[in-house]
Amino acid sequence: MAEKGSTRILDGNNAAAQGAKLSRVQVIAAYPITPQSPVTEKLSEFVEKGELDAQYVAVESEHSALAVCTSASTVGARAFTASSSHGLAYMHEMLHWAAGARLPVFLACVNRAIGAPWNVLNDQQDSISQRDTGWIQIYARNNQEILDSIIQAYRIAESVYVPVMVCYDGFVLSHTEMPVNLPSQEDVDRFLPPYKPHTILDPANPRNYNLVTFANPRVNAEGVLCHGYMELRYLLQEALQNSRETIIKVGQEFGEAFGRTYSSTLWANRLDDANTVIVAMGSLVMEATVAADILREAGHKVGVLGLRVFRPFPKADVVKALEKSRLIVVFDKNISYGLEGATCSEIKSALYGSSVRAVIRNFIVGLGGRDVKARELVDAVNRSLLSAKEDDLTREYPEWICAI
Amino acid sequence: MGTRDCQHICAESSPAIGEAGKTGEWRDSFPVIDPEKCVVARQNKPACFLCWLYCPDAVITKTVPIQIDMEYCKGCGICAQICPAHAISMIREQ
Amino acid sequence: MKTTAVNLTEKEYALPGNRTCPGCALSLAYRHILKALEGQAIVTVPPSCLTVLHGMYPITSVTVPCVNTPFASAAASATGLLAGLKALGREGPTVVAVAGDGGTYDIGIQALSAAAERQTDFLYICYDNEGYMNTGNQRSGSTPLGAISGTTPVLGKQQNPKDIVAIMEAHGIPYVATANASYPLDLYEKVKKARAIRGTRFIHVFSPCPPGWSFPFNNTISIGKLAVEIGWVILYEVEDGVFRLTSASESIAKQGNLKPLREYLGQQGRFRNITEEQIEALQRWVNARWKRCLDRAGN
Amino acid sequence: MQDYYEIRWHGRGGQGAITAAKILAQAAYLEGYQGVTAAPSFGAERRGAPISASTRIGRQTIMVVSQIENPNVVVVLDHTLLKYDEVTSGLIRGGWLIVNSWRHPKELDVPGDFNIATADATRVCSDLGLVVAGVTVVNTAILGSFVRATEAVSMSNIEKAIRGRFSDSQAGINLAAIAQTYEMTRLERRG
Repeated sequence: MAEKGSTRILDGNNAAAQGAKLSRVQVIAAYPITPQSPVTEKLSEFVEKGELDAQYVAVESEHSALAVCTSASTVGARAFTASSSHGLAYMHEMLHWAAGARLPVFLACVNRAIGAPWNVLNDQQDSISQRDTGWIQIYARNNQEILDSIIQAYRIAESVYVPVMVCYDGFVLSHTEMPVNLPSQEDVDRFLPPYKPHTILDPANPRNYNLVTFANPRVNAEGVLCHGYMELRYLLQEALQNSRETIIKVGQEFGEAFGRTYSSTLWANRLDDANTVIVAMGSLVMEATVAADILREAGHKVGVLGLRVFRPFPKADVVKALEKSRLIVVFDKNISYGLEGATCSEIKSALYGSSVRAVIRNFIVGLGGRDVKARELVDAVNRSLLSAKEDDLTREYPEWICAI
Repeated sequence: MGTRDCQHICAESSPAIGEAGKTGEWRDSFPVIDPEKCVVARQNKPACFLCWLYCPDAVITKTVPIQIDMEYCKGCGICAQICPAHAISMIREQ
Repeated sequence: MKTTAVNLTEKEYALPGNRTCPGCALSLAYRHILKALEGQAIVTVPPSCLTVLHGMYPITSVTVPCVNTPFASAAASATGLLAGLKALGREGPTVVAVAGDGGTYDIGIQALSAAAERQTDFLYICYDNEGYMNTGNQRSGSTPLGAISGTTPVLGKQQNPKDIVAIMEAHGIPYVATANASYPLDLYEKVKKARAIRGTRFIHVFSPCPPGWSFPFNNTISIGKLAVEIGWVILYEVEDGVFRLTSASESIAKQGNLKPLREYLGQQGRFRNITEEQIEALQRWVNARWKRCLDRAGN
Repeated sequence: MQDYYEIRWHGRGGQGAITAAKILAQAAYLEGYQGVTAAPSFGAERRGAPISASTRIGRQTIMVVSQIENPNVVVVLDHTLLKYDEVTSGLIRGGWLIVNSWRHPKELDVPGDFNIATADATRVCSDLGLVVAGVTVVNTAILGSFVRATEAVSMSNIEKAIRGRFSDSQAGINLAAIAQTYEMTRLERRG
């Protein structure tokens, strides 16, 4: 199906704001932080101009931003927030709360490094640090995916009652303009039905949400055995486990409605005959395809695997995509200190017990806005090709592409 | 049988009396109303009701005569202290 | 018609058999707060003794809808409830945040101040038991000078509490008031009045805590009354900038002098180590505040 | 016309280099290039301090997100910036250095095997009253020199991009500035 709607040249933040607007968000609460601020500015402009019928709450902190969103979501409003870096870290408690309360709020994470020392530029340490909060995490490669993912995110979140975070690289995408197709409001309205909350806030039918919960199950006043804390945690895990199916279904339906299909949790580039696979996330996936092209010209069978969905981690999809690989080179814009890049750990974990017996190399790149050039990725892969031996499947620690 | 039957996807609670159980069991002493002294009992009509007003646990009825729900009365003794007619005494539980 | 114990509604929204300690002033105050709201409220609560009162999943002791929220976020949660209700065209129930002194003076003040600055249309009730009683009595920004607590275990607290009501008044909000669980009808009237006002309304409710302050639980009411008689608690309201003493504080201002502080301190184990110097300092603090209030009231 | 351009803009905070980078991306998209990107130099921007921006133009979707190392074109909004080595750094052989300057390209004394174009955009804009908050805004005017030198986009698509961005009266002045700068641009081919 051909693309519909109109194409404009937008930066990532504007694409995010347009995505929120098209999703008809009803409550917006956000606190400015570089490089996310233009998202909140644009949305407040939409509201003040009357182009978006939403409540815009200019909160005093990120913690409050998400508290506003969770409570608004409990009432039944579609809620939107956006943050970066320290702001996301400051939200940490509320991130857990939103997921634990099973509220389908949305967060645009404009990926930025975290201090100390201060740094406003891009890496993915902020969102990776939040991977265990129970949120679905989707990473966009370009500005079109930012917009498309937001619209899909509300469908996903409101189907499985799990909050969704769409992450995109600060400045590299947030402040870089590129062509973005804007679907029509009518088409989005058809695709995204109104939010139906599972919560009830009505004095005539009083319910109390998220009281202290015992370790063990407890019988309610009617004699029905209700969950203990652990059963509620299981349900959240189950929801994320099962959400893969919803994510793919929503992505397919999005394709049918708008002509851009998101039918996988992954982005695969020239994987069919590749025995060497570059793994990356976010905008780096684009740069990695340039590197793969260079390596192909040099005679290496190189492909790229981009992780679109990081939580739930698509283990089975990853194993299948890496089936033919003999060398996997994972580039991480984050570091789990004392171990390695987070995506590398996830890839290794996914491959455990599979038939894939590939050498895995991990490179930490691009922290704090350090530019990552295709030729550097090429160099790293070339070095890995030289060291790729059966008896040297993995290294204890990753290699850093920096000047130390 | 598991806990799925409750159909909650988050911790959603509904109101009921006695959430903490029979809180009357917490008492070390219990209130006794002397109808000879209680203004409501003596006047045999709605009056005073200060014990009802000040009870933290809403276990005293606003009726003629006044009644105390001993299943849930925690025995704090506020009613005995507040009663202007000194009609309520606290008796130690056996 | 003046509200009395005789004509006050029988309907209860806080049910018997809840989890609070015997003689809990919060439990008493909350009964009357909900009566004044006639149950037509959506409540949001950060962790506190009120969370305990509300019960444990899947049963709650309260017949009003409630959204629990992390410690720092009571006022932000209330803001979200309002924004959600407004977005859905469901304006009607009063949005009420109820937090303790820890959740108000300390960790919650940032969100509260911001919500007030935004003139958020909600009622904020701080019940003040002068410490983190839910976690076993640690000092808060409201704990009095000289009081022993879990984190001032030997010397007692070395500072006076901050005047949260004055802080809230400085936000230029339409209604602030102080109340006291020992004066439930005064509290009831203030909540009822606040319910009808639009914008941010703030009510401070003094709530003696028998285990935390170490006094017999049948003395909750008398301790609360004594707190007014010695001037530690001053009952007043400021409506659109107009200051008015109410209830017992109004009578004391008209008829008599404050009782000496010593009588109040002597009834509570938490002041067992207080020094003469501290008592004098505390008395000076009380006297100065009482004089300010008398001046404002035009006495 | 080439299939792929990497253009780096150098200016001072407030001169509008980023806006120019975006207008060019828009015009190129209208020209039929499917891949365009426009980005500021990342980080804090302060008025008067040297800044850069970039535009990439390609027949296909742009996959490169790293910073430009070897531009085909470098546009300099303020010739005083030529004293910084990074301004011409990496500019490819046969590429274009486009400078807002009253000097002839030969008089600029810039070594290298690239072509040079100059025009006195400041005078044009100052005459037309293109002054915002005390700063003569030359960012759009220099697009005239860009088109003249590179022929990467047509004047009509520059006009469409300008009209899409500015009010009618503002667009008129900007287009007049672009047209005048186009005419007065002096070219020196040496690549």
